[in-house]
Amino acid sequence: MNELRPIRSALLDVRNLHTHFLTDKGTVKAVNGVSFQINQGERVAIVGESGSGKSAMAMSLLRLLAYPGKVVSGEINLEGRDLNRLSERQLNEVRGRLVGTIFQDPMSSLDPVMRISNQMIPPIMRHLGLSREKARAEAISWLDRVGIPDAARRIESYPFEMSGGMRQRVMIAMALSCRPRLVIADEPTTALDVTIQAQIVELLKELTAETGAAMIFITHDLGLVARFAHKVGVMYAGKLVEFGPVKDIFARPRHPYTQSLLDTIPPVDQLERRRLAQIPGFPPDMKLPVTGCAFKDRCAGAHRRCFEVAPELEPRGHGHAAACWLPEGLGAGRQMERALIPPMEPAADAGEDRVVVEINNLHKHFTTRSSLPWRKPPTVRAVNGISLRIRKGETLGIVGESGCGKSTVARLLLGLDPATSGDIFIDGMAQMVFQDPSSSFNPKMTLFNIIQEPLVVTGWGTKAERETRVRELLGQVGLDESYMHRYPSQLSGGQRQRIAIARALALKPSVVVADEPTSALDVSVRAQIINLLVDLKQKLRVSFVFISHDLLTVSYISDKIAVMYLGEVVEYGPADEVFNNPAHPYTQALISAVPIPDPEAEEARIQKPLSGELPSPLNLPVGCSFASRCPKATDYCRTHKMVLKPYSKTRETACHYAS
Amino acid sequence: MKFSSRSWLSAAFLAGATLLAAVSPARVSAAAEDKTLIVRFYDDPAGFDPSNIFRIENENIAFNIFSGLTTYDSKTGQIVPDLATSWETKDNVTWTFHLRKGVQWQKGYGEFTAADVLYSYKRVLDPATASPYVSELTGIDTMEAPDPYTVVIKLKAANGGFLHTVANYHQGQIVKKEAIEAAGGQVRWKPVGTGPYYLDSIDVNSRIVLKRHDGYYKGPAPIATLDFHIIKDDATAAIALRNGEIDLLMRQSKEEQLQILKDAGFKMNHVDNYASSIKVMNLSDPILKDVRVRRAIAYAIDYPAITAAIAPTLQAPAYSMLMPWMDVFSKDAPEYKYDPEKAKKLLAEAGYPNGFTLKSLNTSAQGVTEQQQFEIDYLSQVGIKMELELVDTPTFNQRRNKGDFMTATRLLPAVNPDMILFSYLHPDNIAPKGLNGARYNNPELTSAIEAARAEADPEKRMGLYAKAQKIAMTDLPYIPALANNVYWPSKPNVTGVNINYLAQVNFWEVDK
Amino acid sequence: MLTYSFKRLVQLFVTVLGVVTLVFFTMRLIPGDPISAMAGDNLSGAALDQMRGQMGLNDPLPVQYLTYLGRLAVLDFGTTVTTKLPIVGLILGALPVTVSIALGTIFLTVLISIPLGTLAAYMAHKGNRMLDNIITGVAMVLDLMPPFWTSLVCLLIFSLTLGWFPASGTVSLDDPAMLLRRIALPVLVLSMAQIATLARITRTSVLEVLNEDYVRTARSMGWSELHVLFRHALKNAALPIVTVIGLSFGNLLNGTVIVEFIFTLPGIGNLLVGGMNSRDYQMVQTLIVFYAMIFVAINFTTDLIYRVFDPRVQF
Amino acid sequence: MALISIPLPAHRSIQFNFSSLNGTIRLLSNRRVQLALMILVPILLLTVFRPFLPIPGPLETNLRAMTKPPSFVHLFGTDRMGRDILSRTLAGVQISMFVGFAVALLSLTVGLVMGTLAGFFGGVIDRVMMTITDIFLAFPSLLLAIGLVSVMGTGMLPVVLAISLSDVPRFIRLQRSLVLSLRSRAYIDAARTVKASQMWLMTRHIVPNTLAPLLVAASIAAANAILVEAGLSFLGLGIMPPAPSLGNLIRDGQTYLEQAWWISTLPGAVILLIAISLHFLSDGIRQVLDPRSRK
Repeated sequence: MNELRPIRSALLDVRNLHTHFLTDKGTVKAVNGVSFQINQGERVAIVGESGSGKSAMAMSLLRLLAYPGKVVSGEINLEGRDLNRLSERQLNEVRGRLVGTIFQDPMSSLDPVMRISNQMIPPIMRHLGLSREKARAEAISWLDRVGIPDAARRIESYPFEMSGGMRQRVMIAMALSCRPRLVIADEPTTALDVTIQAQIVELLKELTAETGAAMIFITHDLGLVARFAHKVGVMYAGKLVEFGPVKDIFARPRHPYTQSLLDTIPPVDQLERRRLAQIPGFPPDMKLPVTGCAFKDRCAGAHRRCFEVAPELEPRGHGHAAACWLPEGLGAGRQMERALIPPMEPAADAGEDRVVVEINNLHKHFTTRSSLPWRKPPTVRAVNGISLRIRKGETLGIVGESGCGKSTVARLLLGLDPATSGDIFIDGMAQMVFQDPSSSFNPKMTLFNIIQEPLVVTGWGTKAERETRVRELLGQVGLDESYMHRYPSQLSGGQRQRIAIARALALKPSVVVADEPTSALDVSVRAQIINLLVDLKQKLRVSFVFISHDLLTVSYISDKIAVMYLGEVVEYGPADEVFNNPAHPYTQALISAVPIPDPEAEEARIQKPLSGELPSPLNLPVGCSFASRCPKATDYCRTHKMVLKPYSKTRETACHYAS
Repeated sequence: MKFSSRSWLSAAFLAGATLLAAVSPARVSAAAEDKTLIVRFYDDPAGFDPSNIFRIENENIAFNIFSGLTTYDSKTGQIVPDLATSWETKDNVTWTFHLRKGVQWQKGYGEFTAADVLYSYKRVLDPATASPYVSELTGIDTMEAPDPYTVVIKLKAANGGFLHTVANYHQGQIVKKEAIEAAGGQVRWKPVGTGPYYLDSIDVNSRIVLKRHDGYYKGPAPIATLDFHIIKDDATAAIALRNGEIDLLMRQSKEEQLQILKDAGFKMNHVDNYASSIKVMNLSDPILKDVRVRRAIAYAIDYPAITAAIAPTLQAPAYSMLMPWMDVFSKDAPEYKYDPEKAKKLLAEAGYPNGFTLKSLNTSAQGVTEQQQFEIDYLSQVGIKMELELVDTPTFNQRRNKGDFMTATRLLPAVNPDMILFSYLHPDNIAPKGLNGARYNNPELTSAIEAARAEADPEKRMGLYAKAQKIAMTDLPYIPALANNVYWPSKPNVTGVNINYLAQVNFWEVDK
Repeated sequence: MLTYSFKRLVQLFVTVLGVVTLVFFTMRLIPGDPISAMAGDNLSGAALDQMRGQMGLNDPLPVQYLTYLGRLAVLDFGTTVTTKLPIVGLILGALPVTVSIALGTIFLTVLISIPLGTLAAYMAHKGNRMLDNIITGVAMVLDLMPPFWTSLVCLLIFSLTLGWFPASGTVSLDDPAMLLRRIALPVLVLSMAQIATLARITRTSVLEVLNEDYVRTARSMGWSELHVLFRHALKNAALPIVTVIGLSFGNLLNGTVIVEFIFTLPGIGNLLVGGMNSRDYQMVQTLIVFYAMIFVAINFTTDLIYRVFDPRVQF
Repeated sequence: MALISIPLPAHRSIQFNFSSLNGTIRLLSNRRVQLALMILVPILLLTVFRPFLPIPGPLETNLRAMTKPPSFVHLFGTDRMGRDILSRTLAGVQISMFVGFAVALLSLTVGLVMGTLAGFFGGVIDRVMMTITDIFLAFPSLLLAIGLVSVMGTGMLPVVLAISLSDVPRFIRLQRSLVLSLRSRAYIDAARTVKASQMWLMTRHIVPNTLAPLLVAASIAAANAILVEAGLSFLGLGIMPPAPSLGNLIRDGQTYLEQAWWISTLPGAVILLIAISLHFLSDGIRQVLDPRSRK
């Protein structure tokens, strides 16, 4: 096989694509010479961390870049036509017609003030030359195919009247409605819950297979890649560093970057927990010229040649290519770094094992104020009777779809909102680590002031003592003391999250509540933070409440897991058991929806994504709240409420049919 | 039988009008043309009820609607007969007026008689009318009408200026009882008089339309319709005149606009020295009570230079409270010509060698005028620091009437010199009750003006008035600053715009 | 919608009451009263006091206040102090003038500034700041010229030199042609002051929308830039634009004192200044009630228009 | 004022460190800020050093040089009283700038305090405060100006108060909305988990983060105030001459527009320059603060 020879039937042939962003501060070479081919009907995933240029590359294909982005050079041959040479007018005949695009955020990608019909029908009329009635029928049939119930009526809805998942379905219907030959999907599921993500991925897979459209799928989620793609391209610093068939890439990655990325993912098998791999350093500044390999500074295997000449994408057999001077990348060496996490030492004395947090029958109802005195205000039951216990040093993971009430539990635990009813006992104090590192700090404060704020407010120690404590904390989270007088805006996301942890630890709390602490971080940085949390847990015997929708991470870091659905805990037990042997149908559905970064395993799994979406918490069903989506539900479930009951010695579940 | 008498009256009125028209053929042709004169009116009208009319522009409308027993000659300012053809008095106490016969009321209210005169004066005197001019008539002891064409008025005390009181101005304007009663609460908007024009329609926001009273006793006016357009801004008014949108510009008070209009060849109808502007010195002020200080101020400011610099057209220097055209004006009073050295000397004598701070109360309506800026400049040269207190007009009026100021300005608009001297210098009128804001009280002067009022002999009267003016200008409770001129520019073809000394125009004389 | 109307009604009531109370006592606190306002140079203190007593201005303040509120409750707005004309009649007479000017100004402003602002935003989005700067700069210069100065310049140019528009003349709805000619210059002057503001807001919000994801979506479906600009960007950018239009419309309805003065237009601002200068308590108070109602009504209308432009806005 | 009403800018969440040198440099390297300073600094310098310039004092009349067009002796010409317009303009700049900044400072301070309280505490305080601002917004500012002048007389203070009073409600609303958007920020929650006092939250976390957009609004308010003062002068409610505010100069000169254009036009041009540069300044601050508009 002559892998790199252009195949005559290639649908898209991109050659040496360069895209620059001309900013005041210099030219950012976002895409720096990318070449690849896609065949008819092929699904190609492009993976990379933020800033790797993967989105800029995808947007360059149709020249959809906003100012100051500009495609500088390269060929984009679509069925033999170079899109880069087309005029704007000619390109408009390609956009939507030959190439459909699906964007990341369904909430913002549809015009909020226009009905779906007005957004969908005119392009169909224009591109396919149909009459309004026919175009409408076509649009409705597409909405139907993407699983919009009652499409004929829903086509007249506004986007805000639909959920995120529904909007993404509309987006897909729109992108496919003119029967494009190629679909570009830019992180189409990132903003969605894991169950919806599974549904969307299945849908895309089915529909592209059905229409024979090829697909470029931009993502940072290696699990999705494994589930979805035929081929994978890995981007780093504006270049493709590895390209090849999905199984080959996952089984035998050749580039050190790909190898490291795969190692940063928490393993699925929980038999022994190893530290996650970390990629040291940061990606290069794309404004500066790079000599040699862009990854050299972060690569354990880098040698002299890497510093002098940049490696080009070279074939590695079986349609696989990698841009590295080393034929096997890090090779066998990559496994050596990862240390086993020692199991937590048993408590020295009985007191060390005590329960530090106890939650009994907790309720939180939100009542929207009605200004009409005679009208009864509607009530949202965000937390609807939860009881949990956390022991010292234990990590409790709370998982569930957005809207299940997990963040409300966190706020109640921290005392930020008063509970409607029920009790929370905390032995000591609760502190928090927030989700979004960019908005969780006061931008006007130095890091020193941010970390010492809890100390100042509670009147802890003298000024000198506080400074010592801050230094100590910085050391604990692995940051240099020189950071003390910087501002949050001068830090990277990972560094900020370290500061957040340092601050949370300042008052030696008994429990730290971390609400999605890693979801805004890139894969490699996420691994660093997870490792740090694991270390701290070991060292300081702090309890953690780890709230996330990322089941893999939660099960990796937690001792126990509570699965929440509509304000209730439906399953509760040790992390390994819950993850590997879920008892509640909802837990089962959740776990089956999690993509596993292993194409072989993914192929073996039977996909039966959970249907439907989270019902509105405004009018909860009488019986089991999950009954509306449960494959096992009976009439009994719909009329009888199930409470959390022991399932095994260590587990509890709330299902009539669990045992 | 009111109905029949009314119809008879109107028939007579029509007949009279036709007769008059027949007498004067020139006027007939003018009437046939139905000429319209568009006149600028410079503020919102406030009504034309003589008992409570105020502000010159409203008074000018009333002047053309109503008549008095006497009126002022447009050119000389002398009192001339109006509804009274003649009068006699021996002692300035009992006045007998012989009324004109056949004078017709507007809008068919019949013939004017002595009863109308008595009604009009009584109406002003009636407390229910709440007329601010009531004090003008309180000097009347009795009034009677021995026949429909004679009125006899007896005063409580002699008053040589009584002919001013009954002139076509404020309380002197004669109204018709039936018309007043018919108007109810809207008298000010439904004036009915015996003058050359009647009020046809009014839009308080934008225009006033007067129509010719064809039954006017002197014959119909040449212009059929007077259309007053409200244009508040002086510059806009000048543009309107230059555009030909208006024929006559009532009162242009911006010097620079007058220059432009003059250069453009418009007719500059004007009256000079219509009123003097004075600085009221509050004599209860510890500094100003010293006459040397007051004289120093008078010597310090070079008003002739100021007027020449800023408004040679609109202003002239003044040396007395009275205007030279008034019959009782005396040249014998002391004048204060610009002399800063003398001013400094007087100040030093008074114990203020380094000057003092003079607070001047002014209205903010025009901001700080150039005149005031010059005054500040001149006074500072002799060491007096003049500070302006600028307040809006109602506040200014209130404080000025209360006498709550150190110095303030006043315009003395009156054709009755006796009235000026009494109001401003007589102790009975000391503020806040009256206009004597200086709180001036000099028995010598008081007795002089009281005697002058009672004196029937013109020569002796003149002597007493001269004495009063001399004392006033010596004591200087009021420093005369400027005399004001009034300009009504018009298109060249507009004739007969004679502005009287009340700054009013008798439109009966106007033609185009 | 019901909830919303109820809220607005309460707001109207509270605002009107507050404003009325405020103005009632303010007017009486400041020196000068209707009588002293009437006094010219030749009325004595005694004469004035007589008039004052006649008008009942010597009653205790609370009594006057309660009397006033009582009359207000039955919508009796009374007559002016000096001219004894029904105030409602005067306001209704001035309203057509003011409304014509306000509508004309808004029309001209929208006509000029929305395309201008959109163009500027589009240019800025494309990275062409030159035209953007020129447009913004010119609009700003127009905006910052004092209206009393521009009014006179406009009069000199358009009325005197070119003779296009009269400087005076009766304004009435019965003569629409004259009305248009009379309000043309005021509208021009007032628009100058509004154009910049509106163009800037349009520019900012359109620019913001152009960076939105759904604009990219529309372009990805093959729509031209122009189509995107007018079909998507403008409609989405409408909310801040509508707010500004609402605000300036409110201000214009409140009367534009200087322009009314210079162009001799008998509008609402004219009444306010007149009322204030003659200390016509009743007139000023009634105007304030009127203002408060306009204020609330404009808010209400703006909200309704929001609903039209953005279906997400719910009441 | 109903005369000229510039709505305060729509704001976004803006983060910026004025305290840091970095921020100052970024501000100074912004082109609009540079342009603004290039206009403002020379004008201000001339104003400050006017007494040392070889020109007559602003109040010096000269009857031999009345209404002279611009010449080498009188760069801006003279007025009806023979006063040097350049000198008067520079003195006017001083007064007008003072009015502008006094208004900006006053509105900003009051708006900051009241808006913070309303936004932070919400509930009854908020509703009362919003009702009061509503009342003031519905209250014509001209009336306020007339009232204040009646009570206090004309002068600097009533003018500043009158303009500020009509600006304050807008500032309160702006600050309130800023506070509302900050109130649910994670760092506020973080401080609340350690039981930080309300005072601490407001002074450490909320107010510093609202200053930047408020400053943007304040610089526009300053420019606006200079123009409104001019309008008030026209109605006889402004600063009193002979102290020459720019508004006074224009007003006094506008009646001579046909005979002596320079009397009002040249000071007018200076007002324009100042107001424009203040707008540029605010634009610049906004651009520096808001990364989204910096593209």
